[in-house]
Amino acid sequence: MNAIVDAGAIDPVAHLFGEPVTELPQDLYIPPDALRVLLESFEGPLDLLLYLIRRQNIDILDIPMAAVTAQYMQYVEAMQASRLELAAEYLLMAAMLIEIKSRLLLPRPVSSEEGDELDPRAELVRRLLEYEQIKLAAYELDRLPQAGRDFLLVAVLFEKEAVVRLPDVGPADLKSAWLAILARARRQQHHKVQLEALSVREQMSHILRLLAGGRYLPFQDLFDTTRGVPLLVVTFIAVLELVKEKHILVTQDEGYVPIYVRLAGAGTAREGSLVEQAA
Amino acid sequence: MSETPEKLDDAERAHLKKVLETALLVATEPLPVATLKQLFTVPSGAAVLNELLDAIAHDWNGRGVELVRLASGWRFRARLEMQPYLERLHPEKPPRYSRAVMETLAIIAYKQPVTRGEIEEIRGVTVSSAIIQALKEREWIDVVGHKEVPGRPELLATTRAFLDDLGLSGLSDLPPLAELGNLVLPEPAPAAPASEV
Amino acid sequence: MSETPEKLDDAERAHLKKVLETALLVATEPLPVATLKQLFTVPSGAAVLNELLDAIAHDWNGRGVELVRLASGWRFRARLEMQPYLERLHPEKPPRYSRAVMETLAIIAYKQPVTRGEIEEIRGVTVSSAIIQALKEREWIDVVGHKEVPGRPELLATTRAFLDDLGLSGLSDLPPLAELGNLVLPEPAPAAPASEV
Repeated sequence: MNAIVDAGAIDPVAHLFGEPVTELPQDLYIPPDALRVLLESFEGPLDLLLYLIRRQNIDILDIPMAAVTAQYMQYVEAMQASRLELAAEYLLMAAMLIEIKSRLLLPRPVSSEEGDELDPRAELVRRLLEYEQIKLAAYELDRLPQAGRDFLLVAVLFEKEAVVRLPDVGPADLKSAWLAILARARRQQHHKVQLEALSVREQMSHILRLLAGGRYLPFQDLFDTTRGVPLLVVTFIAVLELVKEKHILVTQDEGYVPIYVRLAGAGTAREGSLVEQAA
Repeated sequence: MSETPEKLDDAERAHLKKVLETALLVATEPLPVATLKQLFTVPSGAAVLNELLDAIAHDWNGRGVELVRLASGWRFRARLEMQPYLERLHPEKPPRYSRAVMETLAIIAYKQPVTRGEIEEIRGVTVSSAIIQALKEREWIDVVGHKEVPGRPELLATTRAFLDDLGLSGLSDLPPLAELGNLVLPEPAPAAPASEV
Repeated sequence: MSETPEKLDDAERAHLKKVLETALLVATEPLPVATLKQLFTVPSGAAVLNELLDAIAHDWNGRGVELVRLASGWRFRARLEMQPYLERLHPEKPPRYSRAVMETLAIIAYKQPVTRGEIEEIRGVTVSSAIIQALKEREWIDVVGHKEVPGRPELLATTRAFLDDLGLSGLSDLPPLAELGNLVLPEPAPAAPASEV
């Protein structure tokens, strides 16, 4: 009973498990060799007792205590000879059987208020029946198909790693990042973090992109006239800002000829690392 | 509940079934309808999905794999009759639990929640820690609380994984307990103080 | 090599295909033909099995799962197009950019066009090349020119893809800095000089 997993070997006694024991021969005699095997296969004193009762075709509700107790003791003695460590629980049952038997011999006490007589065997009968019920249930459970033992589960591959997930960023994340910078900047007073109109900065980047690659552009090409006056104003401010920061050069050869705009470094020593014109 | 199956045209049905089938084939555990709903951005009602799942299950009739509805959801599994073939690829015998384990499991399954002491009372023997441990490791039982008696023993119950692994959709699917018999006293007194199941 | 495909009748073919399909659906790794042979007590040649496997693969055309032949054997796997659906079932926690990346991105967004030196000046710590590289690879920033100062450093700005990915129609949709200015208190702890992605 200590083994979690059965070896799988099917010996005749294993057939006891869950099958009607009454099919076994009616005789009480069990050869000593068989007894050892038998004891190994019992799950405990209730199991053994149940076996004895069923084997002798005794009505469980009418157990002849003397006969059963005598037989039970025979088994316990045999067990003590071979597997003493198993015997304690069996001895307890033997004591219980003898107690029941002795109580049956005594005059019956009136035990309950209503005056009902309690048969000392009642509790034993209840336990035997309950155990037998569980024994059968265990057998039925074991017969149910089990995942892994009796059927396999489908396991189709899903290659999740095929796509690398990139972090999600939202405007709120930028905001909190900026707040962190600002908080640090306040602590380090020498940093002056200026607040400027964003749209000017956007146009500054836009203009630099238009001029990327060292192109000369007519001044008016910097302006998108389809998106309203505010954008024109912002673009103009952006041009002034870029000139001030020396990012671009604005040139006009003489009055009333087109004004051209180019990157400040363009036309001099330009490396090839300038980005290409992007749309 | 927002849609009726009739509303789906054939192409939509085919698409939903394809996605559902794929999700169930790659799933490593049973998927409840509530989870399957998340496959789609356009929400489908549970009734629609269940109808589609039944249809998928039907599509797999006669094949080596079946779609079954378990305690924790739907899952594909190989049919029992395929096992003899599949075992040839995996010859190592999967463990068969001993009677002691199965009786302990049966008591937990049918009498839950139950303490180890109560199991021992029914079985009439001490229940080894190894048995309880083995069942816990299999994730078939777990501790659902403690009984408010001295020692506060663990209250044991079976898990959804237990039902799933045995192909059951609920505890009510367990094989019914055999009749306990009429617990009348042997001879004269009819009222037994026996506890009923 | 003992049989040719012609020898199999329809029922035999169907049976072999059913067993093969089932074995492949429950397998957790690719199965080579040599292994699949073991499914059957009556030996089938590799040519027969490969032909049957090709037929099974063909049966799965148009479904969410495909049977593919890999170096180590045959295996079923979900088609790539199913990925968006399947990922909804297992929403992974999306990775997050480090604070260094986010601050760098914020500075580029709000102060563009800006050089790396200017970013460092605002953040008070060096900005690693890896951060700039990561943002460039994401195509959220690019170089819009070079500042005409010694070294001609790159001028960095955000891209249209950045606006699109953040759901903004323009930079003016960013939370306005003027309002943010009043929300912050100086940080108590000194800034960590971390500069990794």
